[in-house]
Amino acid sequence: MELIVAAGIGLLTACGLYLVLRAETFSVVLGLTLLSYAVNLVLFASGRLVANAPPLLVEGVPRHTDPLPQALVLTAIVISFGMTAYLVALALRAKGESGRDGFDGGDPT
Amino acid sequence: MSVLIVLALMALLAGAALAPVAARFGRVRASQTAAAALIGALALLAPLAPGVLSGQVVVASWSWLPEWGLDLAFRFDGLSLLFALLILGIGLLIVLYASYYLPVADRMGRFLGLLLVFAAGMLGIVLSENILLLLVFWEITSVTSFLLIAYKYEAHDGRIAARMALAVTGGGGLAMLAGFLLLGHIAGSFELSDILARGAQIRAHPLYAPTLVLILLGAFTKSAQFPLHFWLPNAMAAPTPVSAYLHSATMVKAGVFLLARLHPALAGTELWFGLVSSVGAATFVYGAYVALLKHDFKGLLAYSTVSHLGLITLLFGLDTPLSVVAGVFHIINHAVFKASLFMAAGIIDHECGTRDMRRINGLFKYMPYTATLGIVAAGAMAGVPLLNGFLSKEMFFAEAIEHPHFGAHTWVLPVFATIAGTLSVAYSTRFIHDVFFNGEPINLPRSPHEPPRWMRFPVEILVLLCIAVGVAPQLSVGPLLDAAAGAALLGNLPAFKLSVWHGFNLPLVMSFVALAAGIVYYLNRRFLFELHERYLPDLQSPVAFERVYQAMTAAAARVMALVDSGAPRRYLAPLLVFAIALGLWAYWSAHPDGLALAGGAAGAPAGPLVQALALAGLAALAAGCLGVVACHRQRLLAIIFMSVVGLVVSMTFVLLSAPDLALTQISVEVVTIVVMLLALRFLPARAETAEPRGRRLRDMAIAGLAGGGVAALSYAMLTRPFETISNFYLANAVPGGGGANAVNVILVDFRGFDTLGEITVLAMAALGAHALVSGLRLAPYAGSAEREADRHPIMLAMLVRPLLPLALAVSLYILLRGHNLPGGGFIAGLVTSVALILQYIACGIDFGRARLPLDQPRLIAAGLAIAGATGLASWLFGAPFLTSAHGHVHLPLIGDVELASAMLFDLGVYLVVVGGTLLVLTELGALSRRELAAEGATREAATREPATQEPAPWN
Amino acid sequence: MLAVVVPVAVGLVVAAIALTLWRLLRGPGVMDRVLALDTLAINAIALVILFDILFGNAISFEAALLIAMMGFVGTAALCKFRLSGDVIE
Amino acid sequence: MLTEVLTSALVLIGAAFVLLGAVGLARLPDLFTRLHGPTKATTLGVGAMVVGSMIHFNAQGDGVSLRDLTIVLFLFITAPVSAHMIAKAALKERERAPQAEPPAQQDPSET
Amino acid sequence: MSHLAIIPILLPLAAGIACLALERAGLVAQRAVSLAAALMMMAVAALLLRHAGTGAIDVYALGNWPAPFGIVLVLDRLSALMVAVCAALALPALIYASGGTDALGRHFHALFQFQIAGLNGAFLTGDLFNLFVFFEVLLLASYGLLVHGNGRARANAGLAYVVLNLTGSALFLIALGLLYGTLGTLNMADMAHALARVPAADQALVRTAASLLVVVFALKAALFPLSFWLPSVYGAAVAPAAALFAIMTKVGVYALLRVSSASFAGAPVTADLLQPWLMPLAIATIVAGTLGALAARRLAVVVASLVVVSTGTLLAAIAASGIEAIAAALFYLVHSTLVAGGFFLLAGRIASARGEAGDGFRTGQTATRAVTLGAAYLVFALAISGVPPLSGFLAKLMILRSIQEAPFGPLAWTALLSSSLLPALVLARAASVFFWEAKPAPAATAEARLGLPALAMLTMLAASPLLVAFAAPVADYARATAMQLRSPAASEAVLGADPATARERRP
Amino acid sequence: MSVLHALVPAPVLSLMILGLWLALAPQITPGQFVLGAVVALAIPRLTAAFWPDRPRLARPLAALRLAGTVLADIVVANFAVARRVVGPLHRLHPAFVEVPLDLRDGFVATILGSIVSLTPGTVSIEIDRERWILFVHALDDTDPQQLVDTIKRRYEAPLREAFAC
Repeated sequence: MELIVAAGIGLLTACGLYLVLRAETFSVVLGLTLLSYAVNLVLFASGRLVANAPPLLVEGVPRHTDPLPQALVLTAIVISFGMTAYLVALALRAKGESGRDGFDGGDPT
Repeated sequence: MSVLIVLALMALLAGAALAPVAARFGRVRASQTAAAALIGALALLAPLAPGVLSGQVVVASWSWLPEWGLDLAFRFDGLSLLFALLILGIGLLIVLYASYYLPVADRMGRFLGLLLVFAAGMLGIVLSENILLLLVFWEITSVTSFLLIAYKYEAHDGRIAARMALAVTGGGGLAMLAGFLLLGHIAGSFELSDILARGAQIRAHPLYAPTLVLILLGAFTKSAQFPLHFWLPNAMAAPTPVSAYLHSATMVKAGVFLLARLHPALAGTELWFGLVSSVGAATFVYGAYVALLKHDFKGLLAYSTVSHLGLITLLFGLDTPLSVVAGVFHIINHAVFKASLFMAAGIIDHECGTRDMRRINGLFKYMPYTATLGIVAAGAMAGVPLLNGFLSKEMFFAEAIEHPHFGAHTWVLPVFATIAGTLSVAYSTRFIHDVFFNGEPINLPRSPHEPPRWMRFPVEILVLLCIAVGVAPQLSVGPLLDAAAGAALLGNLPAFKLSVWHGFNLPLVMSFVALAAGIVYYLNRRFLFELHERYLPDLQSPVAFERVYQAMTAAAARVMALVDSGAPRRYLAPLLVFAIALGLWAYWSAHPDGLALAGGAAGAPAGPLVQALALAGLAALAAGCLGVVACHRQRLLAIIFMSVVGLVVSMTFVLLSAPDLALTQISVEVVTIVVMLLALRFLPARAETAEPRGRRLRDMAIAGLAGGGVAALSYAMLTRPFETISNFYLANAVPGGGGANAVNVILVDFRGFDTLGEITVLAMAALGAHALVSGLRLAPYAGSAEREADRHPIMLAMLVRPLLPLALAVSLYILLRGHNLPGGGFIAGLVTSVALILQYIACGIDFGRARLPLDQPRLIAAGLAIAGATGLASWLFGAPFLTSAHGHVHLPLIGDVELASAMLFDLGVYLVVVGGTLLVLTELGALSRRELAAEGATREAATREPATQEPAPWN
Repeated sequence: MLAVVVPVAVGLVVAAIALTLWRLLRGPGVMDRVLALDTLAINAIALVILFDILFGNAISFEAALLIAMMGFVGTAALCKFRLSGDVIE
Repeated sequence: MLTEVLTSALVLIGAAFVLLGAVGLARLPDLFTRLHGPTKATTLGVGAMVVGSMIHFNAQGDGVSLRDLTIVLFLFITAPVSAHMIAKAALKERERAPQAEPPAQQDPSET
Repeated sequence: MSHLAIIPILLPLAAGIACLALERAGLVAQRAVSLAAALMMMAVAALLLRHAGTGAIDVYALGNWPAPFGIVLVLDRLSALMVAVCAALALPALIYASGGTDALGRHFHALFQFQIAGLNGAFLTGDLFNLFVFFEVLLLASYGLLVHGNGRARANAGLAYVVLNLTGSALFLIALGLLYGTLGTLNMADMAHALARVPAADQALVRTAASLLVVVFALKAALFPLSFWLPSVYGAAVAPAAALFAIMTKVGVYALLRVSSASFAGAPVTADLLQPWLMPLAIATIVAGTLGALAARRLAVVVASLVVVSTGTLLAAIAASGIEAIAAALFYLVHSTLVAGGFFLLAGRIASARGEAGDGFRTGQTATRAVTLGAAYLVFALAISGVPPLSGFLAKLMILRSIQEAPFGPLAWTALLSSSLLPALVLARAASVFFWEAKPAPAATAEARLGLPALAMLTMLAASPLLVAFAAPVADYARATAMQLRSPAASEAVLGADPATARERRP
Repeated sequence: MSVLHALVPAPVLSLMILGLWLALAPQITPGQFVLGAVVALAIPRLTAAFWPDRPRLARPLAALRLAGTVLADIVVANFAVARRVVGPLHRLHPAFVEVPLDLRDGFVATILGSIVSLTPGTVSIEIDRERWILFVHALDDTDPQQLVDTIKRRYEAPLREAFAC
């Protein structure tokens, strides 16, 4: 189980980073989304992997997993969601300003 | 008493501040103010003079940054007195001179202000007891000299010359800073008294050599020593009063002052002798040689200044007590005759409108009085007897003969001295002969005549001084020289006698040989001129400096272009490589003997079924990930694959006991897809740019390495047991937080502050996106040509209508139950948003906006305010921010109702999420509406939904 | 009995997911993939329900509910995009 | 015991239908025929499983809960819409690429 | 119950919310709220300094939950200092913006206030994940401020900046996950205790995680290989935003300093995490910044490059890691932040006074009010390139003295001194272009009024001289801060004298 | 009636929401009931604007009957489809069928379309609201007219009855 999750995290990270290194904005957005999945899983995994032990203190749930990483991941999801939305808007703006979708050839100064 | 030192400085600064003000009332007032400041400074120092002349050292000290060695400590001794007199006295003359020299249109406020600040800087240098303080003043002179040299800033060369001076002297100053820090470190103090007393200790220290070199670098640049001299001749672009002041009495003398000042601490070693005397000698000869070749008489004077500074440096380098005396003496003499020469030159320049000695000839006829003054001063420069220059040169010759360092080759130094003297005579002769005699002037812009009375006055004073010292040295400068040289030698003054006639001796012979040879040399100059002009291109001009500067910036620009092209991946690749490298280093530096990735923990007790499911999940994940990567150019497909990845991640959360995360992920996923699709509208369906294979491979390598690293680290972490604080949360969620969903209790209570930050982020993301999109016009790509007549498919439009109320009910349920069961404000907010967005998707933005006229920014503000106010409410109970309260309320008929303040907080979260999501999505959606509006309203009207006039209920 | 049935059912659903994934990768059209994605979401609901039965508590119910409620929004948006390019306009 | 049998049966049938839908999706020749599998078989399969799960949990607990039915409710509302939209979009695509005619025999060469 | 520690976060947050709510009410209302909040921040900062100046360490337990479990804010000398610097920077920037810059786009004031809230939060928090959250707050606000006013250069710079920082945030979270997964806590002080107990087998993992965290901070601080983005990004922002950004790199430096002293320094696993490489990279940063300044074609880009230099300088001192060095670094931090901020404002003024030529290094029309601008330019240029008698010299002096004995000391000295000289030449050249080569303006359009922006810029002008005048108290404070960072007092204040926390062992 | 109507403008919807609420609630307590009722009354009101021309369910019983029919059809006919899906593909004869509609309400037509989609063998592709035609895709259609008749008889007629249109 641990190996599988770790492999998945690695896969997500690698694919995400590869896309982030592309030239087109849209690929970068995709890459960052993949990366954020990877990150969320790492953060989540820091509480270890347990099936059938939700952190709900209700009847019928005998074991509880670590709730803290889950709370952290939630925060991280929200933040990365906001970021994605912002990035998309920014990419559109940049496109509107420069008339193309890509970072290359920009005149930064 | 000692406070007078500071007051003198203050007087100058006050004058600097007042002069520009006074200039408003006319330049005479300004000059008077400046003169008053200088006189005031002199007067303030005067009471201290008698004591100092008798060998006393006055020290005044105030604490500033004692721990860092920087104190406001001042020192007034013989050397300071000498220089203070030069600075203030010549300064006074310069002020008078300048008021005639500068054009009447110049109100002189700026000039005098700068000049006085400069004078204050100079005075500070010579009055500093703390060497760091000395450095402060030192750099003030660099900066003000920059501004003074560029005073006539309309002139291109002047601007560059000023920067050149700044570059050289500023750079030297920094070297000196390093040297001073080392010196202070070695001596254990930054006070001159201590440093001068610890000379032996300093010279024995291993850091002595670098210290000396750095300090000398500072001194040499300031004093224009070869090969760092080139700034000085170029600085002649400055108005003549500036040249006269900076390059005779003050700035260039700062370097040699420093040699004199630190002589007791640093001199007395082979290194000192070798460095200082060789640089001085080289400068002496080089300056003299070049001076002769200059056609511009100011240039001639400038190089002669270089030469004389070389002489002074050489004298300090020879490092015998008598040579030091001679050096100090020559400082005085040079200041006096050079200042007068510059001023005379200024008059000539002023009267003739040119400085080219090939055109200015025979001026004696037109301005005999001025010419006489100039001839006398030049004579002093040449070392003609009965003038002051003769005396110090005589002392130099004497030292050259008696110097012990050359052992058997005793002839070396005298011969060198004679040659150098010959050269000085030659250029002095040229100045006198070319300017004042040598036929008639050629084609001058103006016809020269004598200057106004008071413009000559400063020159007269100085020339008188030249003669006075030359005729009666002991009477005129004896005590001052004793005091100054005594300070430079720390009181160990050798026996010497100042007199015009020392008898007929070898130095005198050398003087006459030099005089005669110099004149001969001058007469045969033509040949030299040709040689010089043919073979020695001017490497030291402003043009050259500017070219070097431009080359430097261009090179920097090329380097920066390599690393900073504005493309994110150019920044990202270093980040990733750096992270990988540092991570690997950190890993291996703890584990030098090899990898131990897997820990000993048993892992999750998962059944084979769960394992199999996980494996299936991994397969799906791989399909999704690779699909995204493979299809990232076909963007719609990439989005579809991305959704698969999101789904797998959600399922992972479901399987691994994280229902809240699963809910969040599922809902975020939907909104993310919609956002991406909205953006896709404005992008071509496929990316056109093809990337080179090499880059792709490189990126794959980086990404693969990073991915492998993260996987390895995650695996290492997952297989290790650890101790955590999280038991606390499980134990306290119900009793302390009033909720059974530990994750939600953490979010809204234990770590509610995080959540407050998080919704702030979300709010800002939405606002930022709003700001970005507003006013943006974009041309859509796909489908814009063939807009569907049926833009709002009926089945979708109709079926989402009952869905909205149902979905709202569900979201409300999720909001309320969140504290105890999976859910909460964020998920509920997303569900609400999605339900509303669905309306927009199905029926269009007009439909939605007409029915829900929400001011989303305000909704966001309200959400944030509610969340914040919930936190603040705890202040009323004397508890820290965000302290929660919860309890049961028993209502009739309904029964126990559990209430927690955290629920109110969650409501804030909910509102922010709804407001933010809607804001982003509607703004992005409205982008294509703008295009629609541009396309034409008629078609729009034809395809619109049957209009409904119901009033909007959510006002 | 359930101890046998549920794993079998899980196996069936996993097989279904595999087939769906195959369609997703194979395509050939965009809409085929959208359809596969939609199906995948519904399969996921099935899986969630099976988890609940497997683990003996209905904790993941909300997840299934949300997929049922919101899964189709993505599909609708994708189709809308294919239809006219505008998702929201 | 009865509930367990019932649950098992429903779960099995449900899973079978889910699989069936997927088989249809994978196997049928063109988009419009493929559409049939997921919209109906899968929906029904999930419905059966939901009912099974409901019976299972109601048998365990003491109260009666119908909440699983909400899943079915939403599924039944949304599944036809999905199918409708997909079909509409596919139709539109066929209009755009008229040469890719008979949908039955060959795959529309669209990506 | 003293709520002093949280006010620097809540006050701008409330102001930001109010600005949002007042969006419809117009800019004037927003300006009033925003300026009032900034003024109040100054007062609060003074209170904080006074309070922290006594040596007291306030621990504010949010939600009343004890330290390792809940989030705590730690108000000590360092955080008070940072908050004060931030406030001192924010007020003039805001005044400047109120002169019309804020009207160039939407939500300026809200974003600005949120940015301050984020900065203050980052300075005050004692919790690592909370630090992440506040990093995001300040980053997002900075994204918004960066592209405020729009335009192609800003949008492109914004994209690069956002993408880079998003990747950085991802790295931050990975590091946090790994750290929590091995240490089981997020509180910085508690982490120090957990680090001390890390079993030998886990040390490599923990070190690696910690090093990733360091990378993130290095990115925010713009340390050498991660510094290239800064000049073009900061150079693209409108003046008041750029001015506020002057403190953003300092957040990275602050975080590095804080985490390394609060968490890493105490435990052998992580104690030597920075030493071996920080100094060479800091030197490289100085070189890179200097090169950037040489390469720049606009004043704002030069100033931004000098911000990189200041990072290098600061980190060189931190790498040297003595009390003296840290004290010097803090003094330098105050100086460089305020001066760079002021210089950005000046660049903005010059750009608007020169019409079309902007702040580019090409001959343009004579700037309106050239004398005032020129004088201000002189002061800023002297201060930023470390020329006496302004604060830059004092700061550089301290840094030079404190890193003398450190490894690579001579190299660092060389870099530091060159980084004084070369930028000074660039600035001199720029001055020459701006003030000496100008052509007269086509029409006499001289504004007689100074206006708010100029007023703000002139306010910032006072910073450096004031820092010289009050060098002794500031230096004393910095030294006391450095000593406080070294002492266990902060940890004790957060966790109590006995740090044994009830922990649970998880597989 | 009018008072009731003003209080509960959409009784069916409100009932559905109340049902949903109570179904979701972990236990049905009086508190939950009151809360659910409040929600069920409030939400239709708040969202009324989003549902212009909300059709009235005239005969709820007819609707229930129809629901029963549909459910039964779904279950029974699914097996038939199953056979075809698994069976040999060459015997499949997919076809597009146009079903002319008698009803004249978009919403009701949509319900009909949904029912058609849910019941095996047919998927509704499009509703033409100008000519009031439902386009249906049939998986294996041997007799189009029979299909049209079945749809009209089994589903459209009861729908028209229930919604009185």
